[in-house]
Amino acid sequence: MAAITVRQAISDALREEMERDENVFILGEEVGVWGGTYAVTRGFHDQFGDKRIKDTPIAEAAIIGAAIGAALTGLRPIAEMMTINFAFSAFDHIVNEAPKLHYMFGGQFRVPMVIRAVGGGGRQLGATHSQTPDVIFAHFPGLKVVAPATPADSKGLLKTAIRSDDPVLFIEHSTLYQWRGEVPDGEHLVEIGVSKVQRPGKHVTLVTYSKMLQLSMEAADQLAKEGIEVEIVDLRSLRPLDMGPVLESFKKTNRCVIVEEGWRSFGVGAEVAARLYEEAFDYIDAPIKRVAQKEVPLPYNRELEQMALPQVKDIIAAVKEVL
Amino acid sequence: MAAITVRQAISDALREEMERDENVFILGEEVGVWGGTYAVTRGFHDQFGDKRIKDTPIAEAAIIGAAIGAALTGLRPIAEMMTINFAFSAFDHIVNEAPKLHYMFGGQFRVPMVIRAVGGGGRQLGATHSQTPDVIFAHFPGLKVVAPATPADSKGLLKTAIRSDDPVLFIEHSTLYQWRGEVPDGEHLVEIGVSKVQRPGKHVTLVTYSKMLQLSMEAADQLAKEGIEVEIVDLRSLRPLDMGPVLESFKKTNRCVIVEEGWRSFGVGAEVAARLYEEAFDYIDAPIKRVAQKEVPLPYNRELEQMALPQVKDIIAAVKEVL
Amino acid sequence: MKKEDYLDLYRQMVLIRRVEEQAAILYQEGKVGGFLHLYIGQEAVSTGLVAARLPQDRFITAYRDHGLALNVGLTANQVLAELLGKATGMSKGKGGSMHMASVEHNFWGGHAIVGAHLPIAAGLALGDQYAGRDGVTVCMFGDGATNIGYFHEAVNLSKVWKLPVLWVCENNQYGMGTTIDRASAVSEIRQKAEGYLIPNSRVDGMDVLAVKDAAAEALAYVRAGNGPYFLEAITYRFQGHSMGDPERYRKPEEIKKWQENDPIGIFRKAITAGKKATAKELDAIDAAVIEEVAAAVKFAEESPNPAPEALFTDIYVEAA
Amino acid sequence: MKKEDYLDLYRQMVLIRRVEEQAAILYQEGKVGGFLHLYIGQEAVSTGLVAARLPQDRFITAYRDHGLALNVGLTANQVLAELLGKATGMSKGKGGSMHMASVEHNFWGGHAIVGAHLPIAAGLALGDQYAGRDGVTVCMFGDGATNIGYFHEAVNLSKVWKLPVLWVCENNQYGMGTTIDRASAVSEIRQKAEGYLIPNSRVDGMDVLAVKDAAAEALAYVRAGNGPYFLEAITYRFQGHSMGDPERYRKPEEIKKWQENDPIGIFRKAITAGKKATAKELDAIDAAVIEEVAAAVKFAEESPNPAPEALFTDIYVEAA
Ligand SMILES: Cc1ncc(C[n+]2csc(CCOP(=O)(O)OP(=O)(O)O)c2C)c(N)n1
Ligand SMILES: Cc1ncc(C[n+]2csc(CCOP(=O)(O)OP(=O)(O)O)c2C)c(N)n1
Ligand SMILES: [Mg+2]
Ligand SMILES: [Mg+2]
Repeated sequence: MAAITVRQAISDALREEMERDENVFILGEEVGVWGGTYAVTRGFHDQFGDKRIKDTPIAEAAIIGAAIGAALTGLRPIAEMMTINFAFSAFDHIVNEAPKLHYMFGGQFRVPMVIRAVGGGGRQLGATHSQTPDVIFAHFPGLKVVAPATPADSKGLLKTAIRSDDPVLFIEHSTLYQWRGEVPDGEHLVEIGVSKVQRPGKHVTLVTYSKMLQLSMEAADQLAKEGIEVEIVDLRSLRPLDMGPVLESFKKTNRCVIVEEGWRSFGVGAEVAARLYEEAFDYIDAPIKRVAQKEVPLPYNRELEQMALPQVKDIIAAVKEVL
Repeated sequence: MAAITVRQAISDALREEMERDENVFILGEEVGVWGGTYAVTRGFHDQFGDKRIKDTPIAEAAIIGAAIGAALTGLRPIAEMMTINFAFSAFDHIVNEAPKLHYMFGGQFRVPMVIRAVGGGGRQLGATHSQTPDVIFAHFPGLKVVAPATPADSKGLLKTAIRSDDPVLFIEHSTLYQWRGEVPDGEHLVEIGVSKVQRPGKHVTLVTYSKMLQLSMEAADQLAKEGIEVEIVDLRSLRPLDMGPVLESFKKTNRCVIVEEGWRSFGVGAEVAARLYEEAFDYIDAPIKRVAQKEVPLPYNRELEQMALPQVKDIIAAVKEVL
Repeated sequence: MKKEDYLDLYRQMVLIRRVEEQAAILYQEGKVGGFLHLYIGQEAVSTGLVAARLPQDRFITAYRDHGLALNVGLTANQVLAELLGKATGMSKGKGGSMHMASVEHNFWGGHAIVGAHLPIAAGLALGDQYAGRDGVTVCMFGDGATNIGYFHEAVNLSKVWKLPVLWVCENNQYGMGTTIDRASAVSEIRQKAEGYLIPNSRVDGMDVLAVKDAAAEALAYVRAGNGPYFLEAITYRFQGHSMGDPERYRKPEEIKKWQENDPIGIFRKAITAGKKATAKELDAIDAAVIEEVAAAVKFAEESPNPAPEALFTDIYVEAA
Repeated sequence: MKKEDYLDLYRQMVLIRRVEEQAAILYQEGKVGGFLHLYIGQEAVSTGLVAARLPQDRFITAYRDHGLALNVGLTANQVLAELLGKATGMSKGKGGSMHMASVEHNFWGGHAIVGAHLPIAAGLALGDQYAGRDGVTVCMFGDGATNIGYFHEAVNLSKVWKLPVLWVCENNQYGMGTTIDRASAVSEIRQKAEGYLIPNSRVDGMDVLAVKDAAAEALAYVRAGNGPYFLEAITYRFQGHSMGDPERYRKPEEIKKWQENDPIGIFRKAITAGKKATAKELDAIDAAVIEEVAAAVKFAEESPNPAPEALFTDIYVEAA
């Protein structure tokens, strides 16, 4: 086991799968000569050449559309959306084409493709470039939506996504690339649609995913010093959404906080809370709390932006409220 | 008070506002010579001419983008998306431009525009054309999202939306146009962001909106025969979401069913349920039930499609379960 | 072209016509749901294109897809069964009129979002280029579709990557009720190809042999590795945009004028005038097609609906 | 052009250069966040365009917007304060580098989604057309932006509706690290206008007077009610795409070659050679600008952050 960054883990997954399967290729803006705007595909163009590392025009719908078409012919494209905000410019292809073709044509078509999209706020990029709109993609059946946090999960889930015969939206977080953690040596695959306890505890169940796992871990560390043991369940996938480990934990702790980076209204937390109430009604000791982004377009100014984003202190406060 | 159809109510609202204010104009596909694909703007082209009833190319992003630009100059465009599914082809402009400009430029810009979009399933249009994705639009602060059901609300809310200085997404339902109901004579305005009790009752609170109000009313009629009195709260707006009347009703009935046409996961019902639990935890007598669409791309075959959509019998069953 | 080929093309066009006439009746009887866009009047375009293809050439089109479906080899049974939403339809009743396809026949749909299939077509062509196969992807779309962004992104990409695509615009003069000049900067659609410096031409879309020849030439150009080609076929739909179209936007005289230019009539005349076959032989085909279609209607009507479980199959390849 | 006009244009270009040099320093000091796209090298384009405008002409551009902001009359104070996210910035610190605008100066932003502002520009022009005003909307965008669907939809619409828009492509040869020929079907971008039969021309974007003249001619054409015009300005950015660009995609020699073509140097030479002003007078401007910018940096640094309440203001015009 080596401790590597999320960036390295994603890069390794891509390279390993490309080396393993000739049908895997990457297309997107600046994935080639530039080496990826987040340096994830640095060196790939030299190694794999123009055929398999395809720089594209700035044309998001064409990127996703071309990936869909190539997937129909049996290739396994990995289409990169430089940021998830630009996925709005390919929205029809992402939610209305890729996830529907298999069903709509009675199972004839297969769309084995991955869309990598980088989301998240906190970099002062302003309202159009800072969103965490993961939930809206998770609303569409036919799409799989994965949003891991740790290097191990990033690697294992991306490799599985590439091998999946279904379209998978793989959401990365722009401020998680430097996060370091252990990744098992050798072939490492993680199943899509399986939540995971990332930190055991007994007083409160904290449900989260992506970047907010990092903040939640920090909050849990601080709370531990006060004797509060938080059990953290990382959803890792939003569709399919695996409530198993969440319910199991909740039935033990009877208290829950859900932490997400995106806006609160109609967010991920709403669904998780609703399901908990539906499926574990008799186990609730206190109203479930949601920690989420303030409902404003994210401002440029750093202080305002940080005010809008969930902070460690907000998580700590929420945990204490449910206790 | 005259009983008119939803179609007539919407048409009246448009005509009255266009007659009242020269700056109001309509643009969209087939709104002019054709008279609107749902015949809502029949006769408008003759009355108002090319300048104010603008047929557009099939170019959804240009329709919304041009409306935004025109709104910035002080006009009050009403942009029509022939169906809400096509709004995916203008998604960036709808969620990432219109709702952000006012904030992002420090209040300098104003975007007084309405986007009319027709949603809903049940017409065998297949997976790409049958969606009820209202919830994903409601996720974005800066946008107002309105989805009325009755003729009176359709008229009153559309008129208010046209006069609003903010961008409003006005969602219609393709199978509601023939619904008939009383509309107050004279100027009739309904405030955006105010939920309404559409039917009083005391045993169960039923929260719904748009098309599902119609089915819920029918369910309530049937339940009334068994002595079950359902109180129906119509959200009418999804953003801002007014929980006031919902909470008030719930504190009385202590039981709740939420009915929406769209997919269940990450749907409107999740948010309503989460808020109820947050804000009225002590009033809950039974787990809240959600009635929603089965999580499949809508199939063409009529029987399958109806299986996937919420039915009156599903609503009745859910109400009985919470009792 | 041999005699059989003439007869075959004629038969295909008549088959499309008769199937769609039945479809219209079934729609009026309330048995076909959703939108039904008829191809009547445009039969020469898809028929001519398919006549020029090699088996490795992929086809993809918009929602006005029954003609192409029949040309590539799907049966009247499969088409009509799909229209009735039956389990025996080629999309198992889940797709309907707008979503016909057959992987077996290298026919990739039937797509209902205007223009959205053009980037997908670019991807199909990319698949062949990547694998070193010599197939060409033939992508058909309407004049109205050339105004949406997808058109631009896909066509541009095809040129940059030198993709083996034959872009075919079926210019039937209208996008729903909107004439070209009210929606497009240029009414000669092939002018748009000039913006990408893609070679292009126009062909009479009412003349099946002209289409076939133009397509053969264009396919050869693309197959030779020259990158995309843009073909504009001038045609006309005799029926409304879809069933129920009030057709307030055009005059009956205009329709009548075009109907005198019926692609089937023209071809029939050409065959008999050129002595490729006799009127009697063509009549025999007419009669056979009528029988075939009647049988297909019966087949479709008697076919079972999908089982209720079908609602939940084929959402994912890998069950969650 | 009078002497003051020469001096004014010169001053504007120098001001842009100096403000951006300071911006780069402030970025390196960690005081500017987000993305910072410098306009250095391209100053002649926005300066020449603005020099040709009438007050009723609207401007709109992409995220590389500091130059235009200063040209239309925003102060160095306002620009630098916005970069530091201060309440005194023209967008109150909420917009940042990519979102400068000033309704007062008929400057409609600063837009960060590539190409998304082109349909908005069409709408601005529609607003003037609707009201019967004679203003022209000048919409600037990069070469890379001409590959996205928004470009196509907006340009097509402008022709169909004969909108008063001047489309200006700043062809700086790259979209981030991608050269034109690797992203666009045509490297002469104005060829794309041929697809819409929109009149078009190319101009040397390093020569402010050439830009001004071309813009004046184009604006007159559009103002006369002829519909849109397409102008391509050939230019080059001397810095990376944004701060932190590793610039692996181009060679230092190429940059050097273009730097010899510095728009400010060229104009300075033209002024002195043409005896429009003396070197001394220009030096005085240089010195004054340096002082002005230094003061602006101080102003920006000393300006207050937005109040915390600002987080929740201006989400809606009408409070919910
Ligand atoms: C993105 C999108 N916008 C609007 C529609 C509705 N619509 C369906 S067909 C059509 C007209 C298309 O015209 P054209 O491309 O010329 O094809 P034709 O119907 O003439 O064959 C429209 C507007 C749609 N399906 N998709
Ligand atoms: C829709 C979208 N896709 C991608 C990006 C990321 N991006 C920002 S600028 C840029 C390059 C634009 O190039 P060009 O239009 O030539 O303008 P230049 O930067 O050269 O001025 C890219 C890809 C974006 N902002 N929006
Ligand atoms: Mg057409
Ligand atoms: Mg550029």
